[in-house]
Amino acid sequence: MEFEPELVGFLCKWCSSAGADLAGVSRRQYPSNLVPVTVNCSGRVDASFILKAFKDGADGVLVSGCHPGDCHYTSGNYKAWRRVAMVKRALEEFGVNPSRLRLEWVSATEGDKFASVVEEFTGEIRELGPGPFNHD
Amino acid sequence: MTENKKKVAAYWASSCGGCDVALLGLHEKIVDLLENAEIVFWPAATDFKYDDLKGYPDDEIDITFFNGGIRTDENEEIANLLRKKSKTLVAYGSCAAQGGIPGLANMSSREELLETVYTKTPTTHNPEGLIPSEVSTRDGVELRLPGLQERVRSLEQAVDVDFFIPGCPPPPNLTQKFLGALLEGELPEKGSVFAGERTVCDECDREWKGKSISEVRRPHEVEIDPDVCLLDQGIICMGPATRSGCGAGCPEVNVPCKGCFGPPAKVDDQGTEMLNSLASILQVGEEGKGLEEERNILSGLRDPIGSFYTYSLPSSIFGGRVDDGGKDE
Amino acid sequence: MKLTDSDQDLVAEVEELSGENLYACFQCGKCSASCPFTDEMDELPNQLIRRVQMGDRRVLQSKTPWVCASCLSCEVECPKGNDIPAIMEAVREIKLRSNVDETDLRDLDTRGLPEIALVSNFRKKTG
Amino acid sequence: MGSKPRVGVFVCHCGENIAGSVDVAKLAEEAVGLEDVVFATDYEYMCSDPGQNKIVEAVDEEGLNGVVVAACSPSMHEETFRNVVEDSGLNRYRCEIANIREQCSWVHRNGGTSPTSKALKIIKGAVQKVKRNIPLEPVEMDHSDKCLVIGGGVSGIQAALDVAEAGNEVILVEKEPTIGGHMAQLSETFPTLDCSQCILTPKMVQVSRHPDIELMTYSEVREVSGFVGNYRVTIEKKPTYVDPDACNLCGDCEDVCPVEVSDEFDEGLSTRKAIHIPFSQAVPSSYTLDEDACLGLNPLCCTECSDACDADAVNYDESSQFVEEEVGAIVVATGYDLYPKEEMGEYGAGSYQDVVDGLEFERMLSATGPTGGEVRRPSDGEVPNNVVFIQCSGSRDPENHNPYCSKICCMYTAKHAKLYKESVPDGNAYVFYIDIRAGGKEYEEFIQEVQEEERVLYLKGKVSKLEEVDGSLRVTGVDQTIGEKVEIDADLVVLAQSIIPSDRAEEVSKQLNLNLGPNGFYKEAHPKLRPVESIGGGVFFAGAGQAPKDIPDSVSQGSGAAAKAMDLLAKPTLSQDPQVVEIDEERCSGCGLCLGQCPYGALELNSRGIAEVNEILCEGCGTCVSGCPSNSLSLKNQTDEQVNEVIKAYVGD
Repeated sequence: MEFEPELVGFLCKWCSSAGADLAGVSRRQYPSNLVPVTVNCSGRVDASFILKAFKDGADGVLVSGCHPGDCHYTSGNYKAWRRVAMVKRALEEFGVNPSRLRLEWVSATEGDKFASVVEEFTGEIRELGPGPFNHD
Repeated sequence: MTENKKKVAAYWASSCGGCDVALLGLHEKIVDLLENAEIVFWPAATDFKYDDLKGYPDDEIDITFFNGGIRTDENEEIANLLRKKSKTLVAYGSCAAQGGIPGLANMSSREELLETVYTKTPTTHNPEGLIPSEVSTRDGVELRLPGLQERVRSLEQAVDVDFFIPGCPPPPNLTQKFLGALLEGELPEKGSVFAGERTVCDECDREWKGKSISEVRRPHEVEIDPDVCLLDQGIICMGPATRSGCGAGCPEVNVPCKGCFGPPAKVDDQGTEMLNSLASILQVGEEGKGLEEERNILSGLRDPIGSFYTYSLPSSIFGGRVDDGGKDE
Repeated sequence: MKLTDSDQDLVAEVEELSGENLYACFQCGKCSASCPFTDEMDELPNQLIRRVQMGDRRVLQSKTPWVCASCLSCEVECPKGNDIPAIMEAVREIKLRSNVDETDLRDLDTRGLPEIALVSNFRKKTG
Repeated sequence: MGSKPRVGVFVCHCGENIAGSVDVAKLAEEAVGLEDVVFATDYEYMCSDPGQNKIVEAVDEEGLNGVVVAACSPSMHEETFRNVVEDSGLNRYRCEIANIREQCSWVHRNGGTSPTSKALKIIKGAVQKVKRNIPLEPVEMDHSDKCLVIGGGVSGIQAALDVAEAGNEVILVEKEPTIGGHMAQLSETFPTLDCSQCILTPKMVQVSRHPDIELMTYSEVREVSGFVGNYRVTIEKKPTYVDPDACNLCGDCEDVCPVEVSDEFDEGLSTRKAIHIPFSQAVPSSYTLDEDACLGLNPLCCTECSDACDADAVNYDESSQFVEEEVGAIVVATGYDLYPKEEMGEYGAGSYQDVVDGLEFERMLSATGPTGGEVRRPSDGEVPNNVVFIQCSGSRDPENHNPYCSKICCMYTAKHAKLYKESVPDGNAYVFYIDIRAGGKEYEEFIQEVQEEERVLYLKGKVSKLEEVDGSLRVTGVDQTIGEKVEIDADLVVLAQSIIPSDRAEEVSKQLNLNLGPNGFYKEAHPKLRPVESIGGGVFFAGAGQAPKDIPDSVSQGSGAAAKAMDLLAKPTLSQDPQVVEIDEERCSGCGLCLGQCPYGALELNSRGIAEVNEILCEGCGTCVSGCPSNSLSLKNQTDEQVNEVIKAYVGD
């Protein structure tokens, strides 16, 4: 059977989760591999959430927030940007392909973009194979 | 020797030996201790054999100070043995408590380690490229070495631990505090850490004045202001993510905290918290304007794992280098 | 071009002859965009108007008014309703009225030439 | 949850919207098998009356203390179901929505892994979250009913009048001796050419007479503490040395005063005495003794003004007073200044007398100005025949000056050119411009009228150089339409200097914890949707301090800021979503790293050196929670534990 990646997506409530909702409203189909965790702001995403998701067996992690300048809380997404950069660096050192972690800006009007991001990410991780703690 | 004397043991597993010295660092207090306690096993200071230990009935030892992490089969065997023979087992020092500096070896595989140590270091003279193995034969005699395990673990990751006294090495006052509680019969609940409940910042007089930092600098690159938080001056100081109890001795003398006391009470991964916080406060210019530069600074940091997980890698979320199940790009 | 030395008489003359307010032009360029003959011109119609606004006498040397066929494309499209062909005509008139005779009949080979061509030639080269 | 969790899961079919691709019966069946789930059911429309009743009944009969509704997006019906849960006697936060429609059934109709298994994961996550939710009540707080307006230009005046008209007390603080701001200096206003003072001074009088407006001129805000609804403000009232109630404006003091200094109201084009009134319609209508210019306030040196004052209004012993006020809302209307022409190296850096800026030219055009409304050049008082207006002077020049468009200069330059031509019909007016930006009501028509009727020559291109040659100003520019350089020997040059924020903006932004944008203008909460609000709330922007603005925009924004302030003040109490940050006082070491991460300034260190959160200011983004290195901060009902358990529910098995 083909490898089906398990993906966790941290979506900010105001932009990206609303964007994911819009994808639904427009019935835009995309793979069901990513399960969304809605958080208030992408700035709420702690580096440890990402590492724990991998530790729990995730093959890829998406962090998605409002576009730069559009954060509902003005600047949380910039923190997310830096934390993701830092975690990517750590992942690399730990021997994990940093492409398993992805940061995207998806606004509430970008349903199609959200779907494309999930589609693309799922494909990419399917290519990469199972994550560091998923050896089954 | 009175009957009431507590039976005390100390053991040294994968560590530098500094913790044993730290026990002696009690100075004259050790005399008080000996009035009330009897040393029944302490390879670094007294001539006991493993067989002596094996001969004790279970729970014979009142208290065992175990320092060092679990690196070899021998470490693990004795840890198990001491666990069985001790009423109370204390993970003593950073290595036993979190894995410590030897734990950084978890960023390499066992084979890489042996190869580096026995063939690659500049001071190694090993023309035949011999690498020790668990079993070898010399002159017809079979020689055995304790097995080197794949990973360094903290004591708790191998056996059940009652108390933790962190530090590299633990400062004498914490050991004394523990001994006092022991002798008074007032030990706290199992799992307690004999150190502060907050972070090093609580004991540090330096002040965080800014809102963010705009660069990361190494201590020698800065003329350090003695009143301002080291982090505020761009120096990576682990203080904010490190348990208090040491009295902030390092930052007090312009040396950034390296995190030897391990994570504070609510944190399970010290390194991740610190790298996360550093990313949170790094800001070049107006927020949102220096994103590319910020990313370059963060991804250009030298040795992030070594900096953030100096003492805690084995007990961190990943525990060390992992095998990406997938293909490399 | 030094504007403080500009020829305000030129401005007044063009306005009088054309009956147009040159300052009504705000240089949108639509006249030039709609003109079918700009390839043959040495400056665009809007540039010619600007030169006249500026009182630049060099405008009298320009080819542009002579290429202008008064097709009225520009006038139809002008957002300010300016009669640009009238301005072109005014420039031509001023040039003609300067009374410079540039045609010597003797140099012309008039055989086989339609009469109207001869008249045109006088009109263009004589003023 | 204090008692053992008893969670009920309610799976909605949403007709075929969910049931069409997700096996809803299976979800309900599997949900009952989850730890702590004691009840699960599925129903066609959970949001319908019978559907809602199922929840109420189950809470009652099964003793539920947590409810998960697996249905559409929380943005659709979270409120609905939380109300239902509240009606059934539980705290509204005992309810969580598992979004299995928009983010599952609608998007996974064909192929891939099963939508049902994804829906189950989402439900598992919601169960993990809801059983860790704590009951919360809205955070309520009293507030002051007063409004502080900082800045008495037209925008601040409008804000103050609107707020006061609504019945709230207003304190209007103005640093100058009179309100009116720059608008009071203007001659006429574009595009209607109303006399500026004629339309402004009645409003100024209205302010001074309004029973609910306390006018504090010659005053500055010195200190602000507190937060939205409850600011404590210290205002310094500088001494004017003249009792405004006693002063009868006879002007005798001014006549005898021996000190003459440059008149700032006339932009230095005239002089005034040390004791002066900025202009005759100033409000409050009273004299001010400029202590810097006065011979020292020393009766031994000079007592001319005091001696001359029959009303005994002059008092040399006055000193600064500090007034403390509590206010609920603050309107910041600190306005603008002109970018100094001294910065314009290419245009003589302020060294040529006959190169003036826009405000100086306004004073020349003003009937009450130094030349009585006649355009006369400063150097020799002659009437200028060739006047060059240079637009974008200091604007749209990221390399050397300011990068932005100052917005109002195209219009006021056209007005200047028109007024000049009206004053000197035979004169020539030249305007150099990059673009004409006339995006306002009847603005473009005005520009065209000026060009056409006043015969002003508009030259497209920026002036590169200005130098004095043979007693006139040689202006070197270009006209891009003909692609040729042009030169003009001008008698007077008017620079449409860039608009910059008033020099008070920086201090005010520090006092109120406001953000400034890259050019020093106040940064609004959202550039499009919240243009008059500050990020932190409770502080509102009016006028050109937020961005360059003309009069109608400044007045509109003044009213807008007033409306926002009134909206806040009208509430009996301020309430806030209670899902805010909480601090573990036993753990926080006061390292301070969180403080700067909060965009709202909701965090500060208390007297014990421990972080404290202001629940009114906290918006609950949780950025600081993730940025706290000791995990001493948590976000109520979105704790680290909750997120980690949701993750486990998704990928751990």
